[in-house]
Amino acid sequence: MFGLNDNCSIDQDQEYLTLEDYQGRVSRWCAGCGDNGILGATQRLCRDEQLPREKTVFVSGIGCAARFPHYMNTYGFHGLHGRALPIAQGIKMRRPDLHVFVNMGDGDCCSIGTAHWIHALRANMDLVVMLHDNGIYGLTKNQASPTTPTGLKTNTTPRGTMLRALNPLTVTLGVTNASFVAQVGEWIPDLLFEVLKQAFHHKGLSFVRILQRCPHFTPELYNALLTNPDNIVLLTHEKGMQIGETTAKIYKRQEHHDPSDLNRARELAEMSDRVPMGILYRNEEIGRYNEISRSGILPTWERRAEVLESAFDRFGIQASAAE
Amino acid sequence: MFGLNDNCSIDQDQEYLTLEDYQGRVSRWCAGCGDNGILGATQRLCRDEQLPREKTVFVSGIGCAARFPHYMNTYGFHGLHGRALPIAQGIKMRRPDLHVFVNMGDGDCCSIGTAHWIHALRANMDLVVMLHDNGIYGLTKNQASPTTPTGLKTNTTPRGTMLRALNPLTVTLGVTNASFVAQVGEWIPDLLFEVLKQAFHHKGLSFVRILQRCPHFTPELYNALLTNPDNIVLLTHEKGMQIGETTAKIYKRQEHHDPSDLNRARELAEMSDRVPMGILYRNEEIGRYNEISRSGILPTWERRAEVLESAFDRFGIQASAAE
Amino acid sequence: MKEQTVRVAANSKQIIQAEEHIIEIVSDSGEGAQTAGQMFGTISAKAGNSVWTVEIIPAEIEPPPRTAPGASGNRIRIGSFEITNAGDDAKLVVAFNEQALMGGMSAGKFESGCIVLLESMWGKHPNPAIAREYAATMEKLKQTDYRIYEVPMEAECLKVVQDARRGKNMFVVGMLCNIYSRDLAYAYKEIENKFKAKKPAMIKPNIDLLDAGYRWAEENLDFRFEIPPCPQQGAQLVANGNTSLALGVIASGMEVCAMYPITPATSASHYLSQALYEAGGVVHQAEDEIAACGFAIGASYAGKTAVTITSGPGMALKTELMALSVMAEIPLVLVNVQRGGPSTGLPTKVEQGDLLSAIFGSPGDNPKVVMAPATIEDCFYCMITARKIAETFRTLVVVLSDANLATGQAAFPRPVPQKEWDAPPIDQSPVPKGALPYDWDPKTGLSKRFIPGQPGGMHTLTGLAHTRASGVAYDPEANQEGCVNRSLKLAAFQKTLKAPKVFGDPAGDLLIVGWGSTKGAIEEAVTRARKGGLKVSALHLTYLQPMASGIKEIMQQFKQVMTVEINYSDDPAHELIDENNRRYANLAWLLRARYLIDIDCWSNVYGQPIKPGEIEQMIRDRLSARKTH
Amino acid sequence: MKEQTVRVAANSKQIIQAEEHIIEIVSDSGEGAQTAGQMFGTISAKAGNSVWTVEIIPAEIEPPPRTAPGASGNRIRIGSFEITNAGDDAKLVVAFNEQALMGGMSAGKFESGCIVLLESMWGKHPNPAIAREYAATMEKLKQTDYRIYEVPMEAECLKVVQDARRGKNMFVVGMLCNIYSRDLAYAYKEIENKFKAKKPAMIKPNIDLLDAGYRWAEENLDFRFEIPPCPQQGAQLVANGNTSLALGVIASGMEVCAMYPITPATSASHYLSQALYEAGGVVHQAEDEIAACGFAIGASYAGKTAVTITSGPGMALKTELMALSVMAEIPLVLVNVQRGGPSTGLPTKVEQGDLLSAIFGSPGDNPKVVMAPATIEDCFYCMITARKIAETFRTLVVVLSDANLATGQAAFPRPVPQKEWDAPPIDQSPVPKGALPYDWDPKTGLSKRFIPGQPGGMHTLTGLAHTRASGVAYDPEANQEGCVNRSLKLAAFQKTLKAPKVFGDPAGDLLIVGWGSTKGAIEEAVTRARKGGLKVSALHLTYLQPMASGIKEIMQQFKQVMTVEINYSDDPAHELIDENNRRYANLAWLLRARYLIDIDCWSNVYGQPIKPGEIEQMIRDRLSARKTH
Ligand SMILES: Cc1ncc(C[n+]2csc(CCOP(=O)(O)OP(=O)(O)O)c2C)c(N)n1
Ligand SMILES: Cc1ncc(C[n+]2csc(CCOP(=O)(O)OP(=O)(O)O)c2C)c(N)n1
Ligand code: SF4
Ligand code: SF4
Ligand SMILES: [Mg+2]
Ligand SMILES: [Mg+2]
Repeated sequence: MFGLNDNCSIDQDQEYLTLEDYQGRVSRWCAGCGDNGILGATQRLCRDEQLPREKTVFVSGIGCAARFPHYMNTYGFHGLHGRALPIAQGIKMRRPDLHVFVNMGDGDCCSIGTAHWIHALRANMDLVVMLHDNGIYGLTKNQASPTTPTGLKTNTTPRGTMLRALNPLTVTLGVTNASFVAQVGEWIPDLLFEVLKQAFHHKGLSFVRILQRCPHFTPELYNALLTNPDNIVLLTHEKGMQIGETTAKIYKRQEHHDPSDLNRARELAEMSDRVPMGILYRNEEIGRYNEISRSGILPTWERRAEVLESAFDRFGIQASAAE
Repeated sequence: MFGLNDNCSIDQDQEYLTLEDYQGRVSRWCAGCGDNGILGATQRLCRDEQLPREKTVFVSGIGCAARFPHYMNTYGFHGLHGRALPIAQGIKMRRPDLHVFVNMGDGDCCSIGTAHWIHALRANMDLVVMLHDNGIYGLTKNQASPTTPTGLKTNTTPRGTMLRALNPLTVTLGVTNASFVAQVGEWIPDLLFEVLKQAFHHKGLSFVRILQRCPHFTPELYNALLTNPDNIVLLTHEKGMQIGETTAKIYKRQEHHDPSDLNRARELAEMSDRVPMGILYRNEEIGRYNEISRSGILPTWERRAEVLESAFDRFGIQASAAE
Repeated sequence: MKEQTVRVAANSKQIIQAEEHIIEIVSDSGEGAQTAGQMFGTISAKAGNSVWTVEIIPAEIEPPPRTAPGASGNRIRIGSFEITNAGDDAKLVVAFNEQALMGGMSAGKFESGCIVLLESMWGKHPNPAIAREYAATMEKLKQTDYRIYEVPMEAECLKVVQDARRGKNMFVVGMLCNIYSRDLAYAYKEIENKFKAKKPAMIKPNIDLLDAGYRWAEENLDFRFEIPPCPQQGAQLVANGNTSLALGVIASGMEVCAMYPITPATSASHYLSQALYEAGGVVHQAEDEIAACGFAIGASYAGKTAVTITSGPGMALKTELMALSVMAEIPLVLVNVQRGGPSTGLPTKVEQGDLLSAIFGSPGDNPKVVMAPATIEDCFYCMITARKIAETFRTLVVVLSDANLATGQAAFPRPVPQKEWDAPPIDQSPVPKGALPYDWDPKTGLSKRFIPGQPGGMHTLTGLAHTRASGVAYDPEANQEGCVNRSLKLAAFQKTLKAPKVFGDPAGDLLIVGWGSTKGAIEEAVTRARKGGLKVSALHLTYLQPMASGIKEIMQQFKQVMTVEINYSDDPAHELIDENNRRYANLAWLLRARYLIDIDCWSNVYGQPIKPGEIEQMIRDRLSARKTH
Repeated sequence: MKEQTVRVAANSKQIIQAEEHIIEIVSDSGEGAQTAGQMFGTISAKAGNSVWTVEIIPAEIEPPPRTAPGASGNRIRIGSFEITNAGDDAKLVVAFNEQALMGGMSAGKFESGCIVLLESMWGKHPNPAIAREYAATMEKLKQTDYRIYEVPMEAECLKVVQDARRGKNMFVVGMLCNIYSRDLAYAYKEIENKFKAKKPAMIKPNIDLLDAGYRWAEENLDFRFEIPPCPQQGAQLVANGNTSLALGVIASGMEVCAMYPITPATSASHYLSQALYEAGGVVHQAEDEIAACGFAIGASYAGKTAVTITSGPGMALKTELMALSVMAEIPLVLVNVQRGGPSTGLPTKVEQGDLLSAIFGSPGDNPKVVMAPATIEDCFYCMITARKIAETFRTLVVVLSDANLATGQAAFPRPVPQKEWDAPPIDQSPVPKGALPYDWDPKTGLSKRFIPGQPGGMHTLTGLAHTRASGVAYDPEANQEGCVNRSLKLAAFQKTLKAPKVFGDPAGDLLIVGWGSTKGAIEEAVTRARKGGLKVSALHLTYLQPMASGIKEIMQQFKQVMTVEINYSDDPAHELIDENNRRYANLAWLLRARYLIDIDCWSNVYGQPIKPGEIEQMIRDRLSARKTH
């Protein structure tokens, strides 16, 4: 398609790609950083789906999380702080053959990138978007992010943050055309993998908020969830996630939630005492901008020349005697 | 406060300000433009509240709507496209004595200004924010805005817009700390006035989406509401708006909606068949950033000198023999 | 360029011949003066004149009627020689009301002795305030040497149609056809074309109005002009600069245009929204300029070199992403249709004030190509060149058009589409083992990029300083190496440029250097001054960064060198201004720094195209001043 | 600056005197080399040395251990004369592992004959790979002329404490105290101060470690240095440039700082987050840099002149709002703590690459003041000046600091707070009838602004071209008038500037012009070269736009003029580079354009402070090259 040369696809099909094949540079995250778990789950997904590495692009902004693409052995675009989504959209727009993933930190996505976040949700292009939410600015060393919990002392809030943390789920669910909204903690590998898998198979933009531990700056952020699984509500449904037995044993609080129920999804997202994990909302019926905006016309030179000539005809004059 | 000179307040108190006193330059909007109605209602509010003109600031971005401040005889800040809210916040931050209003178009607020919109809601400073929603880019002549209804042909969408319009109400209601969310059509003057009045008296950021007619580019946008009042649901409540008799007669569909009910507010905002008007949500309990961030310390020179001297002591060295 | 009466017609009408004329039609917004102007321009072009039209656009959508800043309309320059710019003052004005007329008059846009055709109905307007305004204006007009003709346009139209407000403009076209001795058949054809498809019923009444205007002029005016046709030039297009540029985008093979609306750039995207779609591409209106630029960068990275079209404030917002495209060597074409600045400035007005910011705007070292079309025709071809440069040199190309080109409309030779203009298909061939994504050639700084889909080319692009393998650079050498190579590419590109040709003699007393849309006006002024015996020549630069070799040598052949630009520079005559603090015009600054020649500048920011007459006068003053000193 | 052995101690230790020394301490991140460096710097300062310390910061938070790019630490320069910069190569290195050592070594940071104190434990590490790495490094080190001392730091510490990783740094301070003949009492005091308040139990073990280090050095090293104290200078502060700048913000009377985190600017805001709050002000962390700038503009407009602090990529985002502040004449102070560019570039590294973008960054004509502190002390005072200029001239003032100043730490005279530094209270007096918000004085361009709250001053500020009444401008004259007046203000300000003083003789063979943080290094190099008989002087500019009068006259006294800058310029020796395409360093470009003098430049973008020795060498090469030609 689009004049792409598909010659090499046969070659690629023959070899089975292992986990190592998806590993890029050695990660330089802190020991114990939750980003490592997200990386692992993603590599597993790529392996299980046997994604052609040359057809896969990881796009990120700037931050600890945004180093992600360097650690994948695929194409990567480590762009500017806050700008991952417009770039990812630009990549996907004319290249439906590419699998495009987006990795952003909470500052990247929910602070400087807010406008793009909202509008990418609305455009609903086929992207898997991972929000690595560690509730802090990691790379720039400990400033409050929009998701930093109230009262946490950081370098820019030495007396503790004053505002309630922004809830990325309620914001996302408030955006028209949001079509896949999920939440998961990176410390639950099976759940993370399962959510990513469903996100990958969803047609449209899948937004996954991943609660990510930052042992360096916010070591206690998710303690309540880590120490007491009952603070987590697993969302299960025939139309949503099915939970494995072991996971189900640990996370006893579960809700049978139909992911097509937007109102309930919003209520779940709003809960203040417990944290939902799983798929809050899914709707495959919403149009994808990259698809619905296509003309179906092949952009060949012949076509271009035709359009030009007809425009030239329209704008053309030939000085002439009046007929 | 803050070294302000209050000498002249006595003078001001003596004269009663009339509607004309609040009128600035002659408006240059198109005939029939809904912005005129918003201007009128706002001037009425200023008059009724007898706002000191020199203590009142209207801040806007760029667009037809953003010309608003020029037409008020108060202070005004006609800034940059999309940037009204950060500027308004900066003005209010250290000047609690000022009444700060913000006027933005739908492009201004919901497209280029999206990040500021979300974060201003979260900061919840004491501002009255009016979204003049005409579903189009007026000033730049007929391009699609995020709120342009699906299928409308504009200069940048000659085959009609493809995405569902962004719903500013669901977005706003999804933002943590949003404390006052209302909607009204500018063609219902009494309702508009009443909503603005409640917005003005709300402590925190009051977000009012005003459906605004643009006879020049989107003459039919609100036809369904104009021709059939039954497409509108008036929200009434002891804790919300009380509706006048005449209005109540025209707008027969009403819902007794408690504005503290966030879940219901979101459901109302999501309605696809009818349009709610009135106060969807109100919560006076949410902290206001400009207030909760104050130290209570007076920024006098003496205080500054003290802070400096103590820092100098801390960083000071005096080359000396070791004691 | 003198006018002369060549004969007197039967009805004692003077028949005057002239080489050129400038006509201005002004009305309230919505009264159709723009359509009238465009139509009369086209009729004139078809009749064989060279034509340049400029829109007169108010700042608001429907500004208050009968006000000077609310005037809407068109200025049409027609001539028997090749017209390259909007020219000097108007010789004939048609005004739908006296306030619109006053706007142009106080802006000094009408020439002495100008013919004014003014709607007369306001004098008897039922609203006494209006009648008074009209009377007052007539008083003022009496103090001028304009030749005033009060025309009962409304009244005459009402004889033919019921609502005159919407038809008056056709009456005006009829008048103009008579005044300029046009064959009405051209006009009938235009009206037919306009209404044939959608409103055929409108053809008749419009033709009636046209005839009425023609008749009225024939019967009531004591003059008529003849502007002989210009030598034939084969097939021509009539388009404004933005349409031309949009067509160039399609011709260049670019498939993605990402934009956010902003005056005066937007109309290019309007045109593309349909045309690019039909060519299989897409126009993406992003949520803001930052997103538009990011989107374009994404598309370019994925192999579809994209264009992002904006104006000054939009370019300001793209500053950071522009640097990313430079740093990561992602081809990108950025069009800035300049308007008046700084800040929101003068959105609908002409300025060339963004040159230095295009070159130096982004923090850190940002070598990139900056070029400027000088004509409406250039607007077309520069897109093809820009895409090629962007891809060949893996670079950002900034194209600086302006409101003068964007809203000016003129004829140029119809291009013949060439397959070689087209973009090559996306390279999806496997990358040889061991090849690196930034394998800079030490001689040219060039390297071959890898595009997603190319097996074996996997790497992560980054805006951080990076190694040849696109890894994050940790050692000091890597950053220096990257900077050197990105800059070398510009030098390599510079070596491909040829010195521009001097217009006029290669040596003389004064060389005027210009860039962008002022070319036509400068060259016309130089031609006139040379005819007057002055030793002045002109040099016009298309490439502003880098600049071709040989420019210094050209400049050295002249006693004085100066730039003429539409941007701000301090007036050296002001008591506070001296050589230690004078702020120079954009290009003057660049030339001074590079060539160390004392290059002066003459520039202003009135938001108007510079008139050839003003430049000519400035040349005369300067060369005579020099003599007396 | 020769070292010399002044005596031999009882234990046959050489006691060597030197005028200055540079010490580098490197470890894995988290091992405390930074604290050790800071502490030893302070001890040295208190003992009377002049001191300059620089942080060595890895790009990641906890980069992989035992890697060159992961090294974290400190470089401390101590001397008997006034130290103004980080100096040349290190003479003594303490390395916690051999990989961290190798990083500095391959970057050429250590002087020939350098003393290396290297943790020896890795040689016997249970992981054979590590032991091998250590051995390999030892092999390489043998090929150098470094004097290697393997120090069993871990082992020695374990004799005193249980977990050596967190205490080794105190052992190192102890060693250094011995090596540099420091009285341990200073060190005890520092430890006490550090732990007294929060962890008093930690005092004892840390002092034990300190003693152990001291003892070990005394017993095992065959040398000791003495760096005689520097002449007393009264009360001093030790701070880095960002802290100094933050203190300057408070001293200036500014109450609002709006920012978005970005390296290397953020630490200034960190400091202010508490200190400004205590002074009754506020630091606002906005959602992005655009919002931060808008917030600051809002506060300034409302009478509280604000500062917004950022670095290159952040300034890029503020481009559009900067122009608004210029256009609407809202006072604003913007600090750009420059880092390596372009794009995300080298976030933690030194560069002075944003000068041209600060001046020319925004589209349209943007006259504004651009200044650069040259020393850590300047960082303090420039904030006071910047606020005053901003208010007096209703202008944007851009202050260009850089990573070199920001993370460098040195002593400077303790300022004495002056009430005249303070901001005046907000004017809330009634505005006289008929007064206009832009009542430009035709001589100076100055006008008095009206602040909300002032009765009678109601008007709407706009970024559109505007009239004196702040109405939207519709006529061509108004735009020109506004531009003229905004530019005149700059000329008026320029008249208040004094020409900078030449460092060295007022005439000679070579003048080196610099700006910003390179001052210390340039002047040190010039001093050395002059001692060597060369006729070289230096000129340092604080105001980059506008520039003081008199600079041309200064430059004309020298045979050659060149700039030394830490930003990119093309190497004229490259085969592709010639005078037609060479891209000059930032300041060189400005000077050439203004003064038309053939000003050369010597610059690079290694991300490092330029060393005085390098500059000295360059001076020698250049002046000898000149002779032979
Ligand atoms: C325009 C711009 N502003 C600011 C920065 C500095 N910066 C880099 S990463 C970052 C935030 C990191 O936080 P987050 O996005 O949450 O990612 P994390 O490091 O926590 O994974 C900031 C402010 C930048 N690189 N560019
Ligand atoms: C940075 C920037 N981008 C674009 C523009 C052009 N522009 C001016 S107003 C506007 C949108 C107007 O639409 P809206 O905000 O809905 O206001 P309306 O005119 O409909 O009231 C745009 C795109 C600008 N002035 N500045
Ligand atoms: S600072 Fe936090 S987020 Fe960043 S790498 Fe370390 S643990 Fe991970
Ligand atoms: S274009 Fe629309 S919004 Fe703008 S002034 Fe006219 S009617 Fe109002
Ligand atoms: Mg984070
Ligand atoms: Mg709108």
